[in-house]
Amino acid sequence: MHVDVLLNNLLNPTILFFFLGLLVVVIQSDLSIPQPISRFLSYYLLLSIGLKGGAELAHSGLTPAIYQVLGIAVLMSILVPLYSFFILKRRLNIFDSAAVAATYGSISAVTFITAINFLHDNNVEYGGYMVAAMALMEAPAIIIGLLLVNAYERRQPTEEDSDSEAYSLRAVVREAATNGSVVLIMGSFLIGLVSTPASVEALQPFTQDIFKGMLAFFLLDMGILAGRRLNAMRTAGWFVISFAILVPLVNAAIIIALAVLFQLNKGDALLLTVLCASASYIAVPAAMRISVPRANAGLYVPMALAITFPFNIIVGIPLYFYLLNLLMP
Amino acid sequence: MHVDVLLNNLLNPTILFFFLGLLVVVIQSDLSIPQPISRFLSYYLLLSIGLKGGAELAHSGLTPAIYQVLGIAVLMSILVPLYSFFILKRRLNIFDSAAVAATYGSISAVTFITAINFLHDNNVEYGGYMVAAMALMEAPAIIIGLLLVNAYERRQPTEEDSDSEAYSLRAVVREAATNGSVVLIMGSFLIGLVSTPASVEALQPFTQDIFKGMLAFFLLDMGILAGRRLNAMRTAGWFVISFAILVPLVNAAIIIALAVLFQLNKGDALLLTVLCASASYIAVPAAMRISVPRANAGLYVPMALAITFPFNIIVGIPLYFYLLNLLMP
Amino acid sequence: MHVDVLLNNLLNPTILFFFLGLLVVVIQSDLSIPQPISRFLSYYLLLSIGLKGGAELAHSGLTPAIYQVLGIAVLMSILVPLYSFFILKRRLNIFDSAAVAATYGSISAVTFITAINFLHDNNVEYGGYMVAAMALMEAPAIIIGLLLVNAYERRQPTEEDSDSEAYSLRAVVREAATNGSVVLIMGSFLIGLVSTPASVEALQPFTQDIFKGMLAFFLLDMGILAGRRLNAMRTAGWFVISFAILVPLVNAAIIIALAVLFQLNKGDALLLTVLCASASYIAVPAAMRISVPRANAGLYVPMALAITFPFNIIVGIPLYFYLLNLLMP
Amino acid sequence: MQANKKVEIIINKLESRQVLLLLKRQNIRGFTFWDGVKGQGDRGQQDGHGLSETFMNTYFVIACTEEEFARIKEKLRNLLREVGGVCMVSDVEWLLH
Amino acid sequence: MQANKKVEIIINKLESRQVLLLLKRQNIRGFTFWDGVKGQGDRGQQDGHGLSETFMNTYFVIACTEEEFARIKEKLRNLLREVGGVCMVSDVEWLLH
Amino acid sequence: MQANKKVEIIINKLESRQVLLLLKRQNIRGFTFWDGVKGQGDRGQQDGHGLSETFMNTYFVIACTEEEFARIKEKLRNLLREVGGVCMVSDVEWLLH
Ligand SMILES: Nc1ncnc2c1ncn2[C@@H]1O[C@H](COP(=O)(O)O)[C@@H](O)[C@H]1O
Ligand SMILES: Nc1ncnc2c1ncn2[C@@H]1O[C@H](COP(=O)(O)O)[C@@H](O)[C@H]1O
Ligand SMILES: Nc1ncnc2c1ncn2[C@@H]1O[C@H](COP(=O)(O)O)[C@@H](O)[C@H]1O
Ligand code: NA
Ligand code: NA
Ligand code: NA
Repeated sequence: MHVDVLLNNLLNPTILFFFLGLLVVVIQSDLSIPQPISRFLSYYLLLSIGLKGGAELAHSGLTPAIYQVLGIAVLMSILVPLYSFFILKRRLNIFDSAAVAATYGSISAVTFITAINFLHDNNVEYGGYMVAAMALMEAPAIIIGLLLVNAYERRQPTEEDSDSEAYSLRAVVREAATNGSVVLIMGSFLIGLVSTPASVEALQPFTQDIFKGMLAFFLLDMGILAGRRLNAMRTAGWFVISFAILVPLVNAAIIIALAVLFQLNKGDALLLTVLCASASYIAVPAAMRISVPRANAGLYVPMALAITFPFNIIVGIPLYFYLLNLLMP
Repeated sequence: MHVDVLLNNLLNPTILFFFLGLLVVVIQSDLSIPQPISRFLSYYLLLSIGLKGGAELAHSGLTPAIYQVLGIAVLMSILVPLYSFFILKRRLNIFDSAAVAATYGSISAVTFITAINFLHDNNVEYGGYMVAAMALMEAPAIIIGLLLVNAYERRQPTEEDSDSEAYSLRAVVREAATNGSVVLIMGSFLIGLVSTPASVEALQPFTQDIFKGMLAFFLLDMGILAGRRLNAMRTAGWFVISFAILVPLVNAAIIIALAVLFQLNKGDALLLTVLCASASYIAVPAAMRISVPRANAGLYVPMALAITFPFNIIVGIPLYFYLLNLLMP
Repeated sequence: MHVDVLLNNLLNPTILFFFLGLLVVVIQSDLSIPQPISRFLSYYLLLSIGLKGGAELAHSGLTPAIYQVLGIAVLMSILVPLYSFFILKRRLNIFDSAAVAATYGSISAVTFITAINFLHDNNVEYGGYMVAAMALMEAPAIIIGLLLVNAYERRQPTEEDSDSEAYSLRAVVREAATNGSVVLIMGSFLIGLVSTPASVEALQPFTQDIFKGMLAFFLLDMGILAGRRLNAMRTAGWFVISFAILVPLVNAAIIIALAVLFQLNKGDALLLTVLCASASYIAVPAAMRISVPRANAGLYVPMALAITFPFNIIVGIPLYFYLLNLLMP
Repeated sequence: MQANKKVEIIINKLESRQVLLLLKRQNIRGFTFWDGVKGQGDRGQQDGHGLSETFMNTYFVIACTEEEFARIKEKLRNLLREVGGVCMVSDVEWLLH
Repeated sequence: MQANKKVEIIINKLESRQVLLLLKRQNIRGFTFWDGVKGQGDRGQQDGHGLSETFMNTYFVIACTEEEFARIKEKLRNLLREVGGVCMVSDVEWLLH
Repeated sequence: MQANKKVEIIINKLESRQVLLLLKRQNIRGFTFWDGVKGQGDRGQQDGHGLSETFMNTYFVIACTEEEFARIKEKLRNLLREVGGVCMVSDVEWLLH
């Protein structure tokens, strides 16, 4: 079955469009999705997933199991950047270590959405509250990252700081919490939660029927983006490349173990695994550029976008699913 | 029932996305819909509504009642700017008075579309020719506005005018009649009118099925825009703010009275009310910047977009509908 | 029946939106589709058509008849630029002659897609491999065009050429083969070919249901583009204008004759006719600007976009279809 | 290299049509411009947002001879006086080719 | 025509907010800027791609008096030192209107 | 502040790749550019419309030393001669940071 799941994933047009995007870069084609379209597609996906999650939670209601999942989610988004930082610090400077740690502690919404699509293809249920779990996991790692920099690199506040928002914890928390992706998915989630079921259903031709197609189109774009960033990884050493694959695997293993321990629902378990295994290339870079400008965005963005993201959607998701199936009867 | 209709409107995701847009601005999130996407969404809505209106008129045919509605529409779009101007002139300069008068005499297509969506949610029929009414109401107010400026502020034509199109009535009429929104909705209307029913129906998955979703997405954007313009209103006095709420109410009251008098169809009556109560923030600013450049766009655009528009889609539409239901059995 | 087919085509909203686009330019309306949206719509159409073609070929399998069609396609894309060049050379300089020849030897994907839509409206089947035929016809003409320039205008390679990619056959072949449109439609075609039928079907609400609507919207944009380029044709002589109508007719006649001779399937025959009769305004200009910069893009783009394209979608497609019906019982 | 004037004009997008007209009438045949420009000036903030082009600027760059600039100077001044915007003039050298 | 300084700043889009803040605090009321700017500098390539604004620049053009420039000069230098970017200063003449 | 040359190049978008290549080969490591630029010149109007990038320009701004400019000058001239476009050079002061 192992190979089957992986192969099935590979023969899915959604994933194949991602490969097409990579190919576009390899053959240096001039195909490129205009930035406003990328934004439109990503906003569409966040809105659709958020709305669906909220509507489902309205339907199912809050249960103790939900708090458990949310608790694990937040805990992991605090622990992952901490342990990552101390691994990274051996090879990278403090700024880069903190930024990469925040990157891997936080999550990738696109990976999450791809995993939801995967569950859908495999007819596995998941809880709408997983959207909330996703949103909750975005910010803590960013804050941890900043605290680590401040702890290790105490800077003298100077007179000029009055003009600069940098290094202020308040600014960073605000940046993390008001990040567009978070606001859109959480806003849509709340809208789904309070709206009448009939009115949410009336949006389904937009939010659900064309969803897979929009995702396929978007993954084409993600393939191009990942391909372009991959070029930046050519000069990176084996350390960062192995980090970008091994740490997600370790995080996934931890969550799979916890899922078995706490008897999580299989769909939720996969999504939680994917969240922990994923790395942020939207919210974190935006926050880090402002809070830790001395960290090298040319390092942490490609790690997340060009290595961890493809690894997760191509190999990771089916692999984690296979393991969960193996361990959770 | 009053509160029910209002509440139902408030719990509609479409309207909630508008609130989410306002929230985005309040919390200073970086979420922002790229301008090409705003344009795409608004063009999509105009095209869909135009096409549907035309196809429905082709189906129903022209009746005397239609001329009645169109007559009222045009008449109001001439009277409203006239009486508004004389109210405004007490507090504002001639240029601003004329521009604001034109703004409130003209209409907002997005408010109109939101009202159509409201009728749809409440299973109320309306005539396809209302699209024509909308298009007819766009230009007259702009022309009146310009005539008022010319009447009160006779300027000496100078030699340099050869290079400038400003202040020329011909230029303004052309500007008003060739405004993109008008051309698109009227063009689509005519296409809907002459096309074979089967061929219009073949477009429905695009023009109708995903309509509500696209509208919701667009209202998110409108919320952001309105929120941003709202900041500009902070320094505006109580005069303009009350004008922006009271004049729409007065206009609505007049139309509701006329609707009862002429026994209009309820759906048509609501749409006509909404058109008169709405204020333009697309066509009029574009025309005014060119024809009355000395008017302050930072005044009339926020009034229409940040006060009257939200007022109408949140409170106005359900309120007018409630009143119409009360008065037209 | 002749007039019927033509009229039916003219009363199709898709074609009427093209006319609306032309009208927009004539009345100098400010309606304009932002460039990212044009790109999005064209990419959407290519992706959808490619995917469908691939899935259909996967279903039908390869047959000898397919090789026949592909053979004719490639042959024509070599012959057309050759004979066109020698006609053009009588009036135009070498550079322009070669560029125009390449333009008419290559194909227009949008015309092709419009023809597919036409077949769909008339319930005529066609083979999915026609997408491959289209892709195969893109490049040869570009290469022929460049070879012709090199043959007639042997240039001395200079030292500075090291910084310039111009005039190199390798660069041009790469440019032609990696052109975004080709890569996207061929990539989607291959994805359609290898994906599981169920997974392709899951994309249909996006790739098929809203297809006609997206095409209508896109043709509105094409109308605007064609209208704008038409202005550039005002100064062009009767020679280029008649070339832009007659050469497509001649090419169509040749293919219709071959189709009767080889007993091609009627749908395939129409598409092949349309491909040969169409002229490129995306891939060829991009390649020519780089390979033959001295050719005047203000000549060959308007010819293809403002004359041949409208001619084909308004008159050509129904005409070729009428003739095929007449000659192939 | 040849000495030239570089004229930069920042004006509301809606009025860019009038600048183009002026250049055409004065027979200035080389110019460059781009849209999507934001800014702030006497007429408030142009933030680039909205469905119309009311709050957007266009940026023009025109390299021309002293004589050509003299030709458009007064016309330009009149236009800017009426509709707002700014114009900056500086010296550049033109790389002949 | 009036002699003026033209200040051009190229800075990461994410930091454009800070430049705007600085201008506001120093009471510089006229400026122009646009996004979607790409480039390369000490901090690597900004290619304009991606879903965040991490790899994009903003271009600022500020026409101001010598005195106004003096007011922002040091603040600007501090900002650029911290977050990167470049600033170029030249002389222009301002077409009065 | 340090005296520098400011080189501005306006060229068809399709050829921007060649400018980037030239800068890379000549080891010019700081530059800025943006797309979506329209204009008019000897090769007609570039109106920014269309599905290809045939009718669009790219604007380059390069701050460099006199010596660096000398290095690219002739190469640039050759490129512009072949494919069109313009290049303007002026003096700026670079705000050191
Ligand atoms: N001092 C300045 N420096 C740079 N740009 C300016 C300046 N003043 C005005 N602008 C630009 O010119 C536009 C129109 O100016 P105004 O008509 O004064 O509002 C503004 O939106 C700015 O983009
Ligand atoms: N010498 C230069 N000339 C023009 N633009 C430059 C130069 N150096 C840097 N830039 C621009 O400034 C941005 C930030 O520079 P940096 O902080 O040095 O990476 C770059 O992405 C370029 O767009
Ligand atoms: N005198 C000029 N001033 C400003 N921009 C120019 C000038 N001449 C040409 N350009 C720009 O350079 C581009 C290419 O010029 P050309 O190759 O002469 O057609 C044009 O599309 C304009 O954007
Ligand atoms: Na993670
Ligand atoms: Na009104
Ligand atoms: Na052809």
